[in-house]
Amino acid sequence: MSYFIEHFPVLIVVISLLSSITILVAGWINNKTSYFIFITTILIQFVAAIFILVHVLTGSPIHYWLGGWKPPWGIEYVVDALSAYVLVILLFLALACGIYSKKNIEHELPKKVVSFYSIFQLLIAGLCGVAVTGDVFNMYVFIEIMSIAAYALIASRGKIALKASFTYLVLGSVGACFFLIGIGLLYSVTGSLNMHDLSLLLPPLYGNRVVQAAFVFFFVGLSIKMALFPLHTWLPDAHAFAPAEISAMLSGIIIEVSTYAFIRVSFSVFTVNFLKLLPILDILCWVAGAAIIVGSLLAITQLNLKRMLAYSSVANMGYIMLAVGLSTSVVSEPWNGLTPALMHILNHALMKGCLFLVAGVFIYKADLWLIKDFQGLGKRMPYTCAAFVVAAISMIGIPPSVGFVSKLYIILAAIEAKKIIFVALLLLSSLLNLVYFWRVIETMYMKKVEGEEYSLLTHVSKDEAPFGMLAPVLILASLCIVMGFFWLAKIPMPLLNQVNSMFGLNKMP
Amino acid sequence: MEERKQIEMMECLFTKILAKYNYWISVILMLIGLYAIIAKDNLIKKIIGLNIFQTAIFLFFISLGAIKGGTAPIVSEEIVSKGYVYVNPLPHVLILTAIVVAVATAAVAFSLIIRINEEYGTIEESEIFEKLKESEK
Amino acid sequence: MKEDKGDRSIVIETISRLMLPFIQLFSMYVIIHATCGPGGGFQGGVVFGSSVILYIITFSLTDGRKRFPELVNIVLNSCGLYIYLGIGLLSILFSAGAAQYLNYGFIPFTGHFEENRALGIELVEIGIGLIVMATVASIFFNLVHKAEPRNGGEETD
Amino acid sequence: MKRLPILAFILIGLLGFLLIYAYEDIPVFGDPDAPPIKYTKLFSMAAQGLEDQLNQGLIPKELISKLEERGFPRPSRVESDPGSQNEWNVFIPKEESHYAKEEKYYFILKEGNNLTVYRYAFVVRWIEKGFEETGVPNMVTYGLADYRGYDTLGETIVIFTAGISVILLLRRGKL
Repeated sequence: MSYFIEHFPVLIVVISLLSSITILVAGWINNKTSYFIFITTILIQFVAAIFILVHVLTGSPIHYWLGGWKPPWGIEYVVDALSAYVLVILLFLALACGIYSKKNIEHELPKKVVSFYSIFQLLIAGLCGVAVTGDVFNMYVFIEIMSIAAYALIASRGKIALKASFTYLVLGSVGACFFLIGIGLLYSVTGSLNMHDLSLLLPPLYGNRVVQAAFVFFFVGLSIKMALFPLHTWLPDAHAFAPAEISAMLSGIIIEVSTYAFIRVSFSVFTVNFLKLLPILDILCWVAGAAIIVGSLLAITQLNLKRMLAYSSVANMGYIMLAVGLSTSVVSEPWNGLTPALMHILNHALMKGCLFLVAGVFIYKADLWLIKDFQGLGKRMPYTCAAFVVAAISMIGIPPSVGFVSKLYIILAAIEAKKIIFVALLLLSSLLNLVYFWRVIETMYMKKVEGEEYSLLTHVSKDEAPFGMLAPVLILASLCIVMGFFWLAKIPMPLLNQVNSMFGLNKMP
Repeated sequence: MEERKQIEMMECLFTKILAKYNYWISVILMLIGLYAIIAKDNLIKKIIGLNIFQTAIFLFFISLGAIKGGTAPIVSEEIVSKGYVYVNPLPHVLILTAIVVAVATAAVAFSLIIRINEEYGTIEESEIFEKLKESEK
Repeated sequence: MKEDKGDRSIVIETISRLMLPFIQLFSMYVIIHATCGPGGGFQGGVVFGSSVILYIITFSLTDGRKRFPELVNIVLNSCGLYIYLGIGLLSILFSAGAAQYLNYGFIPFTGHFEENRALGIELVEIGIGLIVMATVASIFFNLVHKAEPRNGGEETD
Repeated sequence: MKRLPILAFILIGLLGFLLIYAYEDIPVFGDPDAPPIKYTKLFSMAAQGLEDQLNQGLIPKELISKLEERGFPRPSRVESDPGSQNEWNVFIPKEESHYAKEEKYYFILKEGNNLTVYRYAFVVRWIEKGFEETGVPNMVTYGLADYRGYDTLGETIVIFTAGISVILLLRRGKL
């Protein structure tokens, strides 16, 4: 069995592609089949991803030579602890969104079910491809697959989403082009495209202007994709007006996978030594700090729930990038190196996935977009609102939720790196989080329904979401608490320590 | 002394600037493309700008593979016996992929523009913003 | 894209009728000849797609749909992708997991390893060609479909 | 609307500055020895004594330790270049299933009293051996469909995605 697991990374991507074309063909004959093919494929992929994770944790990283060519001459797949971790997260959230999407898509896009699921599957293929690849140009190709699928899925609702998707398309393409220029510059001085090979060839060239410019291009290109603060302008509209499960995927996975790509490029290709030569990580910290504050402040001003959550995503990308920026100067366990950043990638996927799915339930049941219309929802949809409250608590950072743990670790890391100002920033942003989430919770539970008698309010008829939509929401919400205990018990830490030692972040500086 | 400096400067001009003329042309094209993407109001002109930008990158890549006096990379004994060299085939391979990506992006963008035109009745960005503001009020 | 008979120009129609078979033959040549000369699946596919576009421009969208129906489109598309993905999987299957994905040499087309590779490359190029010709035609059909004035009722296709 | 061109000019200035900054160090256009086409320089070391070992076909220990310190694969054999005296090709084991067991990987050149170690660009194998290994004369085709076949799979998926995206966005009928 372990002999065959070597093939799993590539089979995950290939199964996804096969299924997307099969969905199209089977959907042409009978469009009821498409959903079942879709969900079965994700299930298989998820199981395979768990096998890969176990294999990588117990054995060694998987090196897979596509076409049988040794790496500098051909393309290589490298699945190490980091890739396997990202792979499991993304397939888990995709599974949750897939289960959720059955009712929602039948409601929102009844005529386009087949092509929707086909593109959704391609999106997952692209995300998996980015996670497992060990070749820079192959990463570009898969980033493009994922982005094109995302443009189409965002626009599928029509109206404002069209404009949002167009803005995302233009900015995202420019970002991908920058990534391509970066690849070209690196290729021009090393003559190689393989990540491991590049990391070996680059050290004597760190002073070369081409290499420095290549890093800037990679950084700018990927920060457009991951919506880092000054380049986040595409994000709020795209997140707000996409279908709910796509919003959850966008916020929970797509920008996270772009962050993974950035971590991969900066730590695997350029390595820590290059990052220490120039003040890159300091700049990153400040940009991230600005993202946290601006994102939180703009979230407060929003009236639309999904837009508010979208701006909160901008702030959360700031958290992750702040943790990445602090990573080289922190050595004491358990908040050393990339641990807080990777932790927050998982936590943000869980929390934001849950929140966006809940927002989607409100839209599905009653077409409620604005926060001020949420009066009485606490009694009308008790389980959904409870899930919202749990995830919101987690976002604010109240123990023992996941948000608390990752914020705690980032704060401890900032204290160790002697950057006290970021501690203040994080605490301030927690306060701002409290402000904007409290507004929603207050409206849901405490405001009276206008224009109705008080007596009517006491027994508002229960109007809960269908089970297919409720189940993923509740699972994600409960994981927000359960994972908090897992983190506090340090159960996933060996995995993250493996990542840190792989990037050489465990050693004393 | 003065003459030697002048000769050095001329050499520098030739080796560093003129010898890289392909790269400078690609820079100019990239800047034109980026300007069109940001400053043009018409959505289709933005996409044309994007295409110019992408094409400039393709030019840059192909320039990386060029060899003075190289021939097309198709193996034939005649070429080897005459002492020619092949140009680098790798950028060609990469750029074929990148061209397809550019075409795909353009196709999605044009279909989006068609939908936008149906929805708002215009493809000028400023007018779309005005309509969006009106609908919010 | 002319619907009226009166708008048609005999010169254009005749010339494109004459040219279309040659364009399509040329596209086949480019795809098949990819291994020994300039060309390849993508280029040939685009040439074929442009021949479909030429047909639509000279005649009309409905005529084009009759010649190149949606079903053919999907069949070509899926055939192309199945060929490409399937060849990769076959190399794993025939070697019982010893060879990697897309290692064409292990597919026993012939007894010779390098010839297997050459045949694998050829088949992959054909697969790419099929996908690209179907997709280019499909993109054009869909883009034009909306631009045509709808005179009551949706087109059936 | 008047503010947009100013923003555009600022961004163009930044991009132009960055590109000009980078292109100062880029290899000259059309150079046949540039890293993408021929080889990349790794390091240079003193030549004394090593030259004879290389000529006898032995790999000096200093070279192996220096390569392994940098993380490069261990060489297996050295061969002097047939064309010239002061050039050597160093081979590494390849571990591929069917082809020749070794492949030339490093290139050593004697310049004065120093040995300079280069690494061949991976295109060199494509150009020199591709025809034997794949049986196809067109380099771009075998590069596209064989050595980097997986990129091409990605490419077809991209265009396929675009096709379905257009169907999703514009179609009203079935699907």
